[in-house]
Amino acid sequence: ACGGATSDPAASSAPAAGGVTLEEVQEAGVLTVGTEGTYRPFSYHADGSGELTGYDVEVAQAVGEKLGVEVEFAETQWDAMFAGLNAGRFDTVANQVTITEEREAEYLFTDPYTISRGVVVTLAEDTSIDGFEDLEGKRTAQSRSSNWHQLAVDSGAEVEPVEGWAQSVTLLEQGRVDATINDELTVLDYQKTENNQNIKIAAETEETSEVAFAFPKGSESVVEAVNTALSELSADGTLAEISTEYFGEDVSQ
Amino acid sequence: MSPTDPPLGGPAGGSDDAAARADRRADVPSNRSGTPLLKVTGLQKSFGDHEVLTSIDLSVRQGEVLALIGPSGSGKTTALRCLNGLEQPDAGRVEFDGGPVVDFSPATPRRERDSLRRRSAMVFQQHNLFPHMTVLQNVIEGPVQVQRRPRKEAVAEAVRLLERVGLGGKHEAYPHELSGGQQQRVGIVRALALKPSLLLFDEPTSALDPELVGDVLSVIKELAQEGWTMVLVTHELAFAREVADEVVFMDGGVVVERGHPDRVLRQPREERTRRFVHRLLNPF
Amino acid sequence: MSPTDPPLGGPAGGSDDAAARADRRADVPSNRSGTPLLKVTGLQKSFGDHEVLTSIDLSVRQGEVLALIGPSGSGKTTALRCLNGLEQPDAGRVEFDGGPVVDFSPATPRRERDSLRRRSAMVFQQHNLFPHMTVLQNVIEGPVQVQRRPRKEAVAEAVRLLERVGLGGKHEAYPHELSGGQQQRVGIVRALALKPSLLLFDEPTSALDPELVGDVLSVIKELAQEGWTMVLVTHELAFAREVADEVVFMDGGVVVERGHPDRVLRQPREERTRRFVHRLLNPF
Amino acid sequence: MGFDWNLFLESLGPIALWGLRGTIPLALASFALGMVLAVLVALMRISRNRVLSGIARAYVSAIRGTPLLVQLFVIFYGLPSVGVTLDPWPSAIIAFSLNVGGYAAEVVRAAILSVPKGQWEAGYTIGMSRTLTLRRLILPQAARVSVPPLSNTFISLVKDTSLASLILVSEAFKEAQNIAAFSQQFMVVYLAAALVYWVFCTVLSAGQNQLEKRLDRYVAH
Amino acid sequence: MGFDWNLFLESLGPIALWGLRGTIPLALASFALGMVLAVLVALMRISRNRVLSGIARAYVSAIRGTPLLVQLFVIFYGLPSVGVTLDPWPSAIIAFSLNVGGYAAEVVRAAILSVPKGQWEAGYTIGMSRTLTLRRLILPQAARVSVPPLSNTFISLVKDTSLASLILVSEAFKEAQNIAAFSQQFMVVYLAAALVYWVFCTVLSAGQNQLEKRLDRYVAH
Ligand SMILES: Nc1ncnc2c1ncn2[C@@H]1O[C@H](COP(=O)(O)OP(=O)(O)OP(=O)(O)O)[C@@H](O)[C@H]1O
Ligand SMILES: Nc1ncnc2c1ncn2[C@@H]1O[C@H](COP(=O)(O)OP(=O)(O)OP(=O)(O)O)[C@@H](O)[C@H]1O
Ligand SMILES: [Mg+2]
Ligand SMILES: [Mg+2]
Repeated sequence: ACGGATSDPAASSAPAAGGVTLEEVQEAGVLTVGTEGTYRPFSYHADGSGELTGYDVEVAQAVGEKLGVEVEFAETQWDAMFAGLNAGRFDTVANQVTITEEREAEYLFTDPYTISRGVVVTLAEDTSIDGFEDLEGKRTAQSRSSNWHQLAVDSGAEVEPVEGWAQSVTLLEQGRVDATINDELTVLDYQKTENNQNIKIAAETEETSEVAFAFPKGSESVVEAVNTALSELSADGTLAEISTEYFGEDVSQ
Repeated sequence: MSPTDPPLGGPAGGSDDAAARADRRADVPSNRSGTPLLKVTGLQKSFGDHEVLTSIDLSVRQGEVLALIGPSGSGKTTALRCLNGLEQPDAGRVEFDGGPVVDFSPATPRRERDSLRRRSAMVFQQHNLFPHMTVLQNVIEGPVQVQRRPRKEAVAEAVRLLERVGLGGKHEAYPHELSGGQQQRVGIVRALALKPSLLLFDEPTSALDPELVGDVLSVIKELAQEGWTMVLVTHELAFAREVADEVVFMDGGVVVERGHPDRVLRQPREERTRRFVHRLLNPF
Repeated sequence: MSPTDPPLGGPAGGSDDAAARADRRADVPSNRSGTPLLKVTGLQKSFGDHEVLTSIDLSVRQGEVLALIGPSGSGKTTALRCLNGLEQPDAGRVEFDGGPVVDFSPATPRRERDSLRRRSAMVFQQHNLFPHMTVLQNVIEGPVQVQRRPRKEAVAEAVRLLERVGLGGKHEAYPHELSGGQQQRVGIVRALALKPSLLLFDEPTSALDPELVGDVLSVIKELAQEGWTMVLVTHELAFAREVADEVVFMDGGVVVERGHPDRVLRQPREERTRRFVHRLLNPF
Repeated sequence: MGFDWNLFLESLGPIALWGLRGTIPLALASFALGMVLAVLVALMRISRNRVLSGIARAYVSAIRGTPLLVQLFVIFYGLPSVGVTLDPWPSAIIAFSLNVGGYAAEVVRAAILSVPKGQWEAGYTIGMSRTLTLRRLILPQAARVSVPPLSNTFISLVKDTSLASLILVSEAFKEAQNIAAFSQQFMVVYLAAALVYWVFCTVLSAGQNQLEKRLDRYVAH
Repeated sequence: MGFDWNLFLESLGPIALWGLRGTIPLALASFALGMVLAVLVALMRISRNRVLSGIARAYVSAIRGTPLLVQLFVIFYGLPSVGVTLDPWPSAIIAFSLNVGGYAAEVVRAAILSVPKGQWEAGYTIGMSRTLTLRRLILPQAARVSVPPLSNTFISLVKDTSLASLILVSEAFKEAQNIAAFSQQFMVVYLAAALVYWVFCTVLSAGQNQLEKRLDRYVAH
């Protein structure tokens, strides 16, 4: 599931930050995608040790099919995600990357394939928080791999970094933090399987956030092709189908 | 201090029995007799299958010097270590006049064995000075830390003893800054500072440069003249003849021959003794 | 092998000059004369500020034994090490009959100094055997790895030499399994196996148990009788008197006195020599 | 895009600050406690008591055989499930001390065993007990031998403390990650972090040299 | 909620599998190469040539002074910007070898210096060159001394290889993280990972004991 990126001659000869062109991708017949593989339900291994799967993974595969190329995934940690893009280790990232102003300054984003909200999760009995403004001075646990980290900071919360959702919940339940902000989709998926009565969603963001594939600058032609593919997938109902499979509703628009 | 107190401090009883100590103090070199200070009977020791001491009897009277000689591996060091409780004999009896008295068996508790150390002090072949302490610290370590004597008194005593063996200027030196002979003299002073009844020497000069041997032998000779009781393992036959009151020749785990040094070293009765003495005196 | 070939293998010229070697071979012990095999003039060596050798002259003829004596620190070891290229003299000339000849100055290249090793072999006080090799491997290491002699031949030679010093059964033993005396004998055989013109001994018995000294001295005595040329640093004055053709007494970086052993050791002319000899013979 | 020198230089300050506030105190405290533990464990390991030496053995094996990350997690996330909930800093100090204790115990044990047997015997001969001999003679000598290998342990510890951020302790590496997460420039910021760590390690190594020199006063050169 | 024994047991297999496929080969290969490097660096460090010993010094300082994570990052994500793009496995092996090389060089250097000077002199005296003496006499003896400290380096390496997942190499710890992410039970899965690592380390330590015994044949007991 790894290492595909560098077997791509185009990628290995590409200078840093050069991005890839559509011809290069098509010539190689492979689109390499960076992802964590430990971010359920977006990018994870079936049954823990099986095939790589998840919403982002399946969307990327569907896009690849439209482009007529293989999709190879390179699994790494969030810290290495943008470094990997810069170094040409993979062509794009499919890991719930939220479009932000800062990121747009450095990278190209495709059209969004997920639209969701951030939610504040607290203990079920906690009544002190029912809006983002209540996070002022509270302790939150955030994985750096999302813009929820930034949102927590902006809300005046003290942010503790964690590896992922599971730890955030643990910290919350152990009373070591007061809240955690995450994607509502993550929370829904978690509640679907665990049905954890100890926690609740205490607030939602007003505005939605958009998640898209990130490419290095210089990859304009590929981004264009991916956008075309995404609109086709949206039109033929594929995206909705994948979304419903994971979330029971269409989160792609 | 009593007028009979000899220059190097003189031997003191380690026992608590003040009367017995006074007795021994009076027992000056010219008057070597009475009950032995140390009596060893039937000492036996094996390492695994290897029987090193079969049955050894020894006795030393107050103020006497006993020289232990014998071939390499004959068990001289082992015997000495048994007297100091560094080795646990399998059987045998070690008795000091005025105590302790230990009857050894495999069940003898370690405590009892260790009690032997109250009365004797050992000088090693490799001196085993404490490298991280100065000469003075080496000497006062036992008196201060173990015997709980006032530091001031211990220092005064140490200074006096070091002066006597010609190390007056070396208090603050570390052992590695001294020559082999000086190190060995510190080793002797460290033993003397404990004021033991009995001094044990295990080949105190055999690790020294030939020229430095003389220094250390002279110190030991003076100690003998001053009435210290000693057991001395040595290969220096000429020296043994000069200072010892009795020579014991050990081989194969037993005492082969014992007697006056002149007799044992010049007219040995036993063939084994004769061969050994001859080999040492005529090496090639 | 020539009929004059002595039992222990006999000295061989390390030089490539076959004629010169044949000459020296013929030069049996009874015929000690001619040009010196080794001639040292004006040897000088300081360590930092400390001048250890001021100016030393030495010479040894083929088949002769030179004994170097002197107080500790007088520079005997340093002088020997200069002959073997282990130390770089500051000045002076070391010449072997038939080469190499080295005129030392601080600029003398290391290569030239190292060339001295072609002709001599050294036996150390602490033997310095290779602990990770068996006795046999120790002995053949030089002949096989350095001199590139056929392994088979080197082994045969080593076996013969080990047999001669009484170590026939110890080929496969590791050094730590041997007694000190046996280790030192292996050290000697390791040197002999190189077939050097000159053997250098630095107090070869001073680290040994007194009883084991005899073994090693006997071997050296045999080597002397068989015509090996040797320079021997020793504190065993009686031994020096017996085997040496000449005794050199060094002190303070210079040769104080030299001559026939009986003369230097029994009727020394110099006060310093007299004091030294007296102290060694009467240590206490 | 070239190397962002600006970001690199701007990162140095905050990273170093959190090094001084987090990394260094955490490393020093854990090392001090870990050394106490290491000496105890080493003594247990060489003791004649089978139970004690067995416990020490198991401890060392467990510590050296498992990832430090897991050890941190067990103490911080695992212990609350048996009713022991510790704050981040105490958890971190306990975890790192236990870790150092396991590694350093082996070093200390080797150092104790390297003190010649004659020193024990000399101690006994002047009447010392085992404990007194150990305290006055053996440990001081073992200290000298163990400084260089322990400095390795310490330098590793300095870098390992970066894992503390996983149990909510702020230190230099977390600060680096925060800056990197914001700027997306992990490479540049990590290089800045490397420089800060390098300075810390170099300064601490200089301390080691000082210590060695001090202890060397009684050793032949 | 109780401890999920089922998950624990089910995790062992996949984690061990990726241990054998990733962790162990990576550790072994890196250690072997790292040792070659370490010997070279140690020799440079003790050489009389100032330039060589300076380079060796700087190398050791850089490796020990900076986090391994950064070293991995630089090689895998940094080098492409200067036109050198290596595959994950080669990158990992290079990074870990360089790392081991830095730490082990100090061990090897100490071991070489611990061989008595008399051994060098004995080599010279039988006519050996510096190189031959080193090869035939010094290094074999240094080997014995360095086994225990090197085993520490190796055991640390086994656990450090978990960082390789950062540069796309799959190994035991990444597998554990995968399982933990799916099951959301990181504590249970990490404990399983700890057990796997512990078994690996124990087996490898047994190898160390064997090696020590073999090398011990010429050492007094
Ligand atoms: N701790 C030990 N374990 C096993 N064997 C030992 C031990 N100590 C001594 N021995 C053996 O006991 C025998 C006697 O040793 P000891 O040291 O008493 O002899 P020695 O007469 O002092 O000899 P030397 O003159 O060489 O000092 C030797 O064979 C020795 O190997
Ligand atoms: N490498 C060295 N560096 C500094 N000083 C040295 C060195 N080697 C020897 N010396 C000094 O040179 C002097 C002569 O030493 P050397 O070993 O040659 O004497 P020696 O006559 O062999 O003495 P001994 O009988 O004790 O072996 C001594 O003072 C010694 O300390
Ligand atoms: Mg003995
Ligand atoms: Mg000398």
